[in-house]
Amino acid sequence: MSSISTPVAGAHEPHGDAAHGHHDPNLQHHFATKEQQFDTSKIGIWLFLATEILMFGGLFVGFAYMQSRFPEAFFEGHKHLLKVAGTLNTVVLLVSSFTMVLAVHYARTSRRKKLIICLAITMFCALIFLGVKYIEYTHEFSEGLYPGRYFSNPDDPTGHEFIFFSFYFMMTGLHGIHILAGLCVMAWLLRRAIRGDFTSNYYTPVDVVGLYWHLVDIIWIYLFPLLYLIR
Amino acid sequence: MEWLRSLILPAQGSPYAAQVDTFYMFLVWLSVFFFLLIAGVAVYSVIRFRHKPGDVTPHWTHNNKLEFAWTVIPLAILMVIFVWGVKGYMEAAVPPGDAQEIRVTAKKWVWQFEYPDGTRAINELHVQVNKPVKFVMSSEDVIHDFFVVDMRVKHDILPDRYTEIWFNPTVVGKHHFECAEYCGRGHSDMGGTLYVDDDASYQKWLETGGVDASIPLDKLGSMLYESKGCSSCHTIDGSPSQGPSWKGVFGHPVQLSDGRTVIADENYIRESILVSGAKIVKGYDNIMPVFQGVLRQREVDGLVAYIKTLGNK
Amino acid sequence: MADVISAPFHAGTTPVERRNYLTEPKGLWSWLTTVDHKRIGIMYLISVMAFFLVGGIFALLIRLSLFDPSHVILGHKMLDAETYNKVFTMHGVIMVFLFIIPSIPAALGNFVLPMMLGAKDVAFPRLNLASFYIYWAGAALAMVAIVTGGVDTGWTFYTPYSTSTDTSVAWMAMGIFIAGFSSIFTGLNFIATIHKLRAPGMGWFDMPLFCWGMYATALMQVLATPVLAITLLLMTIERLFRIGIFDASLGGDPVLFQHFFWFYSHPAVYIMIVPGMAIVSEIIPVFSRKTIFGYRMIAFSSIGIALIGFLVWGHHMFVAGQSQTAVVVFSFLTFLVAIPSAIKVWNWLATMYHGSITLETPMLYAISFILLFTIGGLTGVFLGALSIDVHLTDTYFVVAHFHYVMMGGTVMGFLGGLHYWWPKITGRMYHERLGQIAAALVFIGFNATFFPQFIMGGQGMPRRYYNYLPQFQPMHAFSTVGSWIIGAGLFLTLGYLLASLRKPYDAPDNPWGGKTMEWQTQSPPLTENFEAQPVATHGPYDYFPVGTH
Amino acid sequence: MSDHTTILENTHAAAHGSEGAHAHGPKNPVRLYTLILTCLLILTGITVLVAQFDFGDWNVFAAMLIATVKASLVALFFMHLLHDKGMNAIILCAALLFLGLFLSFDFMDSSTRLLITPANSAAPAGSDYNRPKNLGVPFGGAKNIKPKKEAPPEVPK
Repeated sequence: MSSISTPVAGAHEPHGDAAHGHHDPNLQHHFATKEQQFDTSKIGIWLFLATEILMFGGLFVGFAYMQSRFPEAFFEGHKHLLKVAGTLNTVVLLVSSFTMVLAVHYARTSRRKKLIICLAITMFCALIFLGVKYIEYTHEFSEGLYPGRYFSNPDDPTGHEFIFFSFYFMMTGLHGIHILAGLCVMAWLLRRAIRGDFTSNYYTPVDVVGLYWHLVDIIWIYLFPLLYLIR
Repeated sequence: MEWLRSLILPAQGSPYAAQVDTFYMFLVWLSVFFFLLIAGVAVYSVIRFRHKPGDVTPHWTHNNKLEFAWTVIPLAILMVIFVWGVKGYMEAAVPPGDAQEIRVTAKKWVWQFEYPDGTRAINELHVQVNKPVKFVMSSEDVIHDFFVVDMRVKHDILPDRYTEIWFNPTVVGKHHFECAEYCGRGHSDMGGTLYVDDDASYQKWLETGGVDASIPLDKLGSMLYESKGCSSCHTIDGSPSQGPSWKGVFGHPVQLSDGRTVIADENYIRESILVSGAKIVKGYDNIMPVFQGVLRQREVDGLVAYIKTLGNK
Repeated sequence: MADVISAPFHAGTTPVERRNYLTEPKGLWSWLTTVDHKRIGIMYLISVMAFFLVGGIFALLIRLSLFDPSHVILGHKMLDAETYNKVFTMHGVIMVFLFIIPSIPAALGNFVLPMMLGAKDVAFPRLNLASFYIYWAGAALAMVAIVTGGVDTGWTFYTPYSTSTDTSVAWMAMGIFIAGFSSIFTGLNFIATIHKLRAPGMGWFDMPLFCWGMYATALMQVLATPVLAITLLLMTIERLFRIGIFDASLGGDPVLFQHFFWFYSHPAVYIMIVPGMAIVSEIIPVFSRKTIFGYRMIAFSSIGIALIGFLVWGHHMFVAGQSQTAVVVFSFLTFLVAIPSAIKVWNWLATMYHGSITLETPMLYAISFILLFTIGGLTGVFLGALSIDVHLTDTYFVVAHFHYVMMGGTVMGFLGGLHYWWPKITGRMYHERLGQIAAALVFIGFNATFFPQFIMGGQGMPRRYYNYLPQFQPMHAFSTVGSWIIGAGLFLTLGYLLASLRKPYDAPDNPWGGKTMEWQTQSPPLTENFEAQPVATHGPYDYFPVGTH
Repeated sequence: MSDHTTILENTHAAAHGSEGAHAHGPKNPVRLYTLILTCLLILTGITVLVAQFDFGDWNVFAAMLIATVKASLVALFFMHLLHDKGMNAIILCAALLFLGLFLSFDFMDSSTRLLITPANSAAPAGSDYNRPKNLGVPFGGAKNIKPKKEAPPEVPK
């Protein structure tokens, strides 16, 4: 007789901790299988990336809106930027994305040493990126190109260059914070990688951080032409 | 159904207001119908199908025809409402070519109106009956909103941009207008009176400013204190506000922001009203509007006389 | 259990003292560091109730001050204009961001959603706990803003007022900015949980409708809240640095701020109301003892609201200086979003029809929801119709409309859900008769408070007015008296709910005869929810005797 | 009862394999990733090159097109979307869709606004958007917020 209350899975193989979870420290108690846990983490990080896209998206919308109002000011403003530095940083970030995806690959294939090397290179690239950014900011500050009310450029022919620089600092600043956050998380990954935590059996953190890092790269892929190149 | 309309809606000041009201009342009755339908079914079910021991309820999971009906019928009704609404909105949005233009400038928390002949008025608006009138509006600080209740029109007033509304006043008499976009401390006091005048009194108002010459000067001043917006920044009981209080000012020394001290005599008061920025009292910002060209000679005299009475107390 | 539907209170097993999530592990520290979704839900519940109380006190103050245009009550001057502006701002901010948005998803949803799915926990338990602390970090900053002088912008933070007023706007904006991330993380967690942690045998269309509502809500939380974050950030930076995006005098556009703000805040009103609908979709079939009618339509309408709800934000800006083209397009889309809400109401009614209805407190709140939400929805049609909206926008009509939806809808749903799941959460039954009396008081008081505001709004009483024309005095006074009745009902509720906690466990496992999985475990549940992994063998609303269909 | 339990949408009863078991990646990923990196670097070069020429209105379009190609390469290969579960791609597309709606509705508004000017005030000179540079200033006194570097307000009449 079918009971109205839901029966427990008496006839079934017990799932989760009873079967093997107790013995696997990497399987959390509320998941039945590693694959379920892995897929859940992937959905989680992709949802997080969606929120990142919409948050940066707000800045992009604001940028587009103000650019359409003051195209000359944005054009004049972008001339002050160091194009070489921007291009260099683009290359650096693309390379770091490449080493990151290799790190994921080596984690998945349990090659610890190569994983460590790739993570280290990625972090090194992130540091270069921040260093170049520092040089750029110093250059802009030395010309009085501060955001908002602190902007001073007596030669501004348009009167609205300060809006371009406000967006420049907000967008690259928020992006820079993301690079910094990525750097911190990768330091944590590196520590765990050295400890030997990641194998083909468990490499979720590497994969998840990798996805985050690629999104940060994608955002720069758009920032670079918008800020440095657009005429 | 006029009794219900007059109960829940304000007076109608224009043909457009009557159109809006017809639409409004249609929606009221439509809502009453649907509310009674829904509440009726709910109450009927609660009474008729109250739980009894041994009840067996039917296993109805869905009915596509029913779902279709109660999706499509409301949608059709809503589309009618949408089109009706757009029609009215378009009418209100496009002023007729012959509309007289009045410039509206809003500022915390006063209204200023400027007529084509250069006449200016504060918090008091005179229009000619049966002559469409268009308002081109802008703000000097934050967002305000010009809301003329009896005309059923309203539009936000933005800084550094013009917006417009229009109406065709057909009912002679007094109407109310107010600010409908939150703008700070004085928001709820930012209202005024719209006078719809017949042709003769409109012309007379343009010439005289509508001031009755028989009113004594100090009485006139106390009326202007309220009607011209002085009261939103100046108190008459000595308490500080946006501007200095008027109590006990007249005949006494006033310290200015540039360090000088002057005696508040007739000339000082007069200058402070007409060219407000000339001498700023210490501790206050230069935020007062210039009233040169806004107030008539007798009105300035009235205000000076009124301040004089407050100073002597 | 018998096939014949049994009356409530007699279903289920006799409760005994047994181990449960409330008592083990013990100690405050074990609560503060818990990753158990039930405990986090309870901590959220206590927090949102506290803010409900604070926001409610602000509301009573507003109403008291408006009792008479002189603002003098019994010889005491109530609020002055500046304080009044701060009080209504803080009422709005606290109610919206710290009470309503987390109320159903983060408090009740956290508690029951995993159990309804037959899961042991949400997908990311530690993120869940983090979201709770982020919520409190945001709330703490909001408190700092209140202590350092309050905020007087209204909860909408319209520029340039918010960028020029000298109140604590930056603190408040940062508080909401941070609290927004707690909302994002809750939504993220729920989506992942619903996707991956359903019990074996539970397909998408075997889920309880509450889960569909939570899913739709979570979609909006994840996709809209980041834009609120960037909006408040931009507004704060504009305030501090004058970057020129929203400030007209610098070349910016205040209307753009409103686009940014409402891109979040319109979906946000659905973030608030869809969970209320989700609870009603649970309560109605249980207390009608009848299969839900139109399961798929209700489920799809939740998703439909979530998607179309993103496209209608411009209807908050019909007179704000948008182009006429945008106004007409937004008006059209607004009428489309009315349809899914209507579909839900019809299906609830069809579920009640030919049911076997009892009127316990949760059902009273659910019926209140249907009636009040219907009024809220129908008056929404007024506001969607362009020429009428021009007259009604920024008046008390709007105030009444959104209180009918937010309080008449969401808060009724919240209170209904709170009573519905109270036995499961605490293991105790509350005093049923007092519950019914309180529900009646809240219903009567609510209508007394807000119905007059429709009439005042139609007559041209603008919102956010400290002083008002004498002609509105009787209706304002009536409204104020209504607010006292609501207050009485809610304090009564607080009283008997707290009193029930003093009793030993007396709630049966399934007091209402619900068919969803949270009722198939003990009250209060075990830390791991179920003794063993449950399997879904029937739909969530199968109220038919087995074998008769 | 058992007929329901066969509908296992979830992975509860699926193979309890390792995480790597389900990854259907390319045969030789390192070579593929190197190829993608090369493409990305070449595209970066192209975008810098293209920016040297003026295509008028097509400047933004060209730059954004190249950026989108680059972003797609990163998403499809570096972020594994090509071989991943469809759900993750749906999440990404949803985010982009709503961002696109946000952008397009804002521009629908700003691009269709009518320019309103008072009859007694000159049309705003040299403004490329719907914002008059001077407002006639009927009120005197200090303005709280002065427009930046703009002509002094001109008093009508």
